[in-house]
Amino acid sequence: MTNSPYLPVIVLLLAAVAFAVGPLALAWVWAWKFSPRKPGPSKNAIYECGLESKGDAWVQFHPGYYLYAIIFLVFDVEAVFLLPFAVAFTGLTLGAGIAMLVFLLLLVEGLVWAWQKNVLIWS
Amino acid sequence: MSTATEAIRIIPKSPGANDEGQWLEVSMGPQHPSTHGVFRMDVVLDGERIVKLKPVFGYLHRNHEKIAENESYLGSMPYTDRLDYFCSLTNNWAYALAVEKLAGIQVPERAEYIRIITAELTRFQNHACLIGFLTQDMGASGTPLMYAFREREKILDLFESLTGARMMCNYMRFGGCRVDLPAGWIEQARAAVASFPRFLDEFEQLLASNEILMARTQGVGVLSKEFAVNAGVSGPVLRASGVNYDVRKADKYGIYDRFAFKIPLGEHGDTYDRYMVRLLEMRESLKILELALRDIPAGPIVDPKTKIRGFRPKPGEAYAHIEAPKGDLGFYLISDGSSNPYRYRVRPPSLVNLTVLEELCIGHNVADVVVILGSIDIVMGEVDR
Amino acid sequence: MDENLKSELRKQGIVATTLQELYNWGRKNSLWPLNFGLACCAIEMIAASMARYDMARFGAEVFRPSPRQADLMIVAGTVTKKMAPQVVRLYNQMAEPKYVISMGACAISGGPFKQGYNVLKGIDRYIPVDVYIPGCPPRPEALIDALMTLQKMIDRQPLTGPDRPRHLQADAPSEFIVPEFGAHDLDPSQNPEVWQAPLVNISLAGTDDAGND
Amino acid sequence: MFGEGILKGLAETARNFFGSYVSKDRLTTVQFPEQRLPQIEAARNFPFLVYDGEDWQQGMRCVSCFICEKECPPKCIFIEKSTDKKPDAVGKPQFYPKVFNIDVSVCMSCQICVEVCPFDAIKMDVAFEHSTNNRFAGLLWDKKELAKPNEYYRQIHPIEAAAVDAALAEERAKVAAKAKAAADAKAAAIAAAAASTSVEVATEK
Amino acid sequence: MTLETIESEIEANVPGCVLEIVSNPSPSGQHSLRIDPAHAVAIATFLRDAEPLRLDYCSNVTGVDWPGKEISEKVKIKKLVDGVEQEVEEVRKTQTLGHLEVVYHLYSMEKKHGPVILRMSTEDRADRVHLPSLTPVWRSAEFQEREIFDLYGVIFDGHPDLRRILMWDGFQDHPMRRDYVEPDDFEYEPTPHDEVLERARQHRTIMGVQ
Repeated sequence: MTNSPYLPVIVLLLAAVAFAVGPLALAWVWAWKFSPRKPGPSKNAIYECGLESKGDAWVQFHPGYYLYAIIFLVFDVEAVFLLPFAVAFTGLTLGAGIAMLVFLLLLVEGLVWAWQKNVLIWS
Repeated sequence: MSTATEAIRIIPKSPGANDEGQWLEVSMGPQHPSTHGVFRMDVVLDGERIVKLKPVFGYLHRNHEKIAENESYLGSMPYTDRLDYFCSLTNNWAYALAVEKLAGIQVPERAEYIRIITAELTRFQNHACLIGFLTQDMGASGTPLMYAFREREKILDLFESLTGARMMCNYMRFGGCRVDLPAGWIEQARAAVASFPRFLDEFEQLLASNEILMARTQGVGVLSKEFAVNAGVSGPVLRASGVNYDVRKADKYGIYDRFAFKIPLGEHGDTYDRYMVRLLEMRESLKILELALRDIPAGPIVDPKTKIRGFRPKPGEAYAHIEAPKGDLGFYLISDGSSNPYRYRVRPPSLVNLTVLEELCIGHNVADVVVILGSIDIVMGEVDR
Repeated sequence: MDENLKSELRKQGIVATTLQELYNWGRKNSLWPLNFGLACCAIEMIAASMARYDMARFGAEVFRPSPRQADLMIVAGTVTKKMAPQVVRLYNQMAEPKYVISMGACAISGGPFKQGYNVLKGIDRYIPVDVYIPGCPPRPEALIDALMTLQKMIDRQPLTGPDRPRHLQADAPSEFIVPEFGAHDLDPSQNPEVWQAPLVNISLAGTDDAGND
Repeated sequence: MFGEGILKGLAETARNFFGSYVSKDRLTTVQFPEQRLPQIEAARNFPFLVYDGEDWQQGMRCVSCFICEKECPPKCIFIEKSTDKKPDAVGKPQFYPKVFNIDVSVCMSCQICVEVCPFDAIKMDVAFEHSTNNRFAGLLWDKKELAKPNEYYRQIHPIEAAAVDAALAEERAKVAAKAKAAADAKAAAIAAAAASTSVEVATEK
Repeated sequence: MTLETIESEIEANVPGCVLEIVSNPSPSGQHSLRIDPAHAVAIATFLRDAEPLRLDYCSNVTGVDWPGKEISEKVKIKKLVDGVEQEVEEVRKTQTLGHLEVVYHLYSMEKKHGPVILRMSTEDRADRVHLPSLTPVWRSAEFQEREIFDLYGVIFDGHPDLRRILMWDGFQDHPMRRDYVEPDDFEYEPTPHDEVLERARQHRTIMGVQ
């Protein structure tokens, strides 16, 4: 395994994963060794201000919420696309900038249309 | 099975009626950060909007009236502290007023002044705490409440040096007060009252013109004048709807007619008016306090004829009510000549004010219910008695 | 690892401690109370968390509304019979390790409202209580003093061995029966697992006050 | 401007934040265990029984008249009267309580027992650190735990204690005067009797 | 506005109502007006809307329990005592039929005048405990009437939502009545008094502890 260019990336990746998973594993080992699990019917019941919760929460919601979530999702994914662009921003030519601008404007135009259709405000 | 009220079950509406979703029934139950104690509301929600709201009480029903029937008249006085546990001195005063009306006891001049001073201090700290809790319900977690409790501690120090306890004063007796003002108390009280306007300005600058507060409270929970009067709402909630009724002016109990103070009235009757009326009432209380602290006379503080033990009023009944910080607090006593009252009834302003909660909340979002409930200012010790 | 060796090391800037001390030190300094006020004592609890008495100095000012994230239940106020099932259900729904402070006369024994028909005569009928604070209401400093007592108790809890705390013992129950609403009273009216009252109450047994029987 | 109200609020909190470094009254926290609030004269928490002199059994002022037990609203005082008598605070032989229990887990610290006690035998204490994990033994205080000396009472409620001591001293003086008057009367009677017997002796001789 | 003028005005406007002034011996001088349940709603709407009164604010609604009293009076009756007609004095105990009573305190927010007190009572305490509800007239009576139903057992006809308000729904008896017996959950009583002291002593003997 000569030092291929990706070696530092893999090492960093492993270190990051270890850094994240390590304490969790330690806590899990501790819980397994010292504090026993004691699940129970009342403990696992749904918490509703001290009462037993009646009925179920799987209820059909007003479609307004669904649209709200979709629009958020769109802009969330857009932010993910912006990330690599932002990192390599200095080395790019003007054309790349314009392409990204077109991408942004397309989405903003979508938002303006939705806003104008009053999707975000309901009675 | 401890089911909630069976009145409202999940009512699955036919989906597609007008593309509304199903209704969800949830209970903002006894243990809830925003219900100011153990108060429960069974709420039917259509998404975020309130469709139906049934309040459920009784989680703090401590049988105060049944216990009072087996206690002597004096024995019930410390229990009245625990009715509205923010304003123990106004509860004491209302109970003492009812017994004085029942037995026809006169109260000396100095005791009347002390009663007014303690009542207005109680009103001030109650309104300050309420505004703190109201803004906390709106999301300003802690800051205004810290300011309010800082001033409340000053007033509680005054109560502790006068009556011995911070919250449970047990201070009024039938015919006056239990113990005279200790040396230096009046100066301490004057210093505290002098520092309150600065606090009120700070409070107002912190909150009154805050856009978030205005957006969350203006036009929310509008209470019309006629409905307020018919539903027996009393106190700042009523005056925020524009009804000019304050028991201090209407009933002229105590010596309130000697002090010139105005009654703030609101026009729209929404949550912002209820908030502003309380701020203005605090300023009026300060005016009364300055006048009362300035010309309090010397003299006896209790009518010497009244006996503490073995107090047996003649058979008969009496009803007396005062302007407590939360509303029209009344005591109705029926005596049969023995040392225990035959019937001891407390008219709770918080319980009656809650009559309007459903009408105010329907159509609003869940977050507004929290703010409307906060602006009605209920305390569970008085609601459930 | 005796004391003076530890203090010597500490002077050099080295902290020598055992796993148990570290575990207890972490637990006791981050007791998150459940946002659960019943009556007048709740106002003194709020006053204790405000600027003047400041419970934040003991790590206990984060009042979690949901029992899932709380590990200390301060029962502050009168527990009525209508509220008792809710209190026990909330206690059951709290994650282990969970502690209970019974604040105020009403939570300990029904207090001044003991003669009421709807008042539970003390919450230790249904759930185990760690610290009792008498007073009606106890001063905010008394609540902070009780918090310090609880912290001292937590500090002494061993991790292994027979007298390790409830949450480390597999057989110790972490759930207790939730009373039902009966026709005249709660049934069962108390939980014998938790509530063992001394049948001979001391004042009737006629012991002379100097202690000799 | 839209955010103007919020900015004014932030300015207010900023003033309080920086002010707390400068002015004392903006820094209100009392570090409880180390720093304590000044003791307020009239503060009250739980009752205690006052005794004069050293021996708490003999010096106790309570004469077990049961008034406080009857008047206590939550009924948390339990007294059993003794059979023999002992001199009370003023010197008159009175009963004393064989058992005097206060169930502190019920007491609502309303000080009605202090108000109705005719012998100033029970007063309100200021100590509040009573948190315990044992409810039955820790919170039922018997006579021994309740008894506290008069010096302690004078230390926690100075003004009130001075008034009570003055009244008691005056009462003791009155009883002493009455006792002296009774003693003089008896002495006079004895002298008179002695004088009459000596007269007879004189007449017989 | 003395109670007599109010009574005469009501009699003038509400035909066929039976009114009676109940005097109040205490120095508070708050006499009350007993109205008959049949015309209660009519009287209430009149009091609320009549111009000089305008009692638009029903401040307080109270339930009171008057259990039946045992009246023993001496009665001279002729009885045959060993064959001879004699006048014998006999004490006869009659149990009067108790009743539940509801008291309304009315104020006027417009005219700002003091309490006008109405009283209504049921026939007896057992089954005929129906009274007309005044919630349609004054909405403030809604929760307070529900409380009287919960704690005293008076059934209000015409009440929009008559349920228990303070006790839990499955609770059977009405605890504020004078003859309510609490469930005997005797338990550890460190400072027992009078009847609790008796129960404590019984339990000590049962447990064989002395």
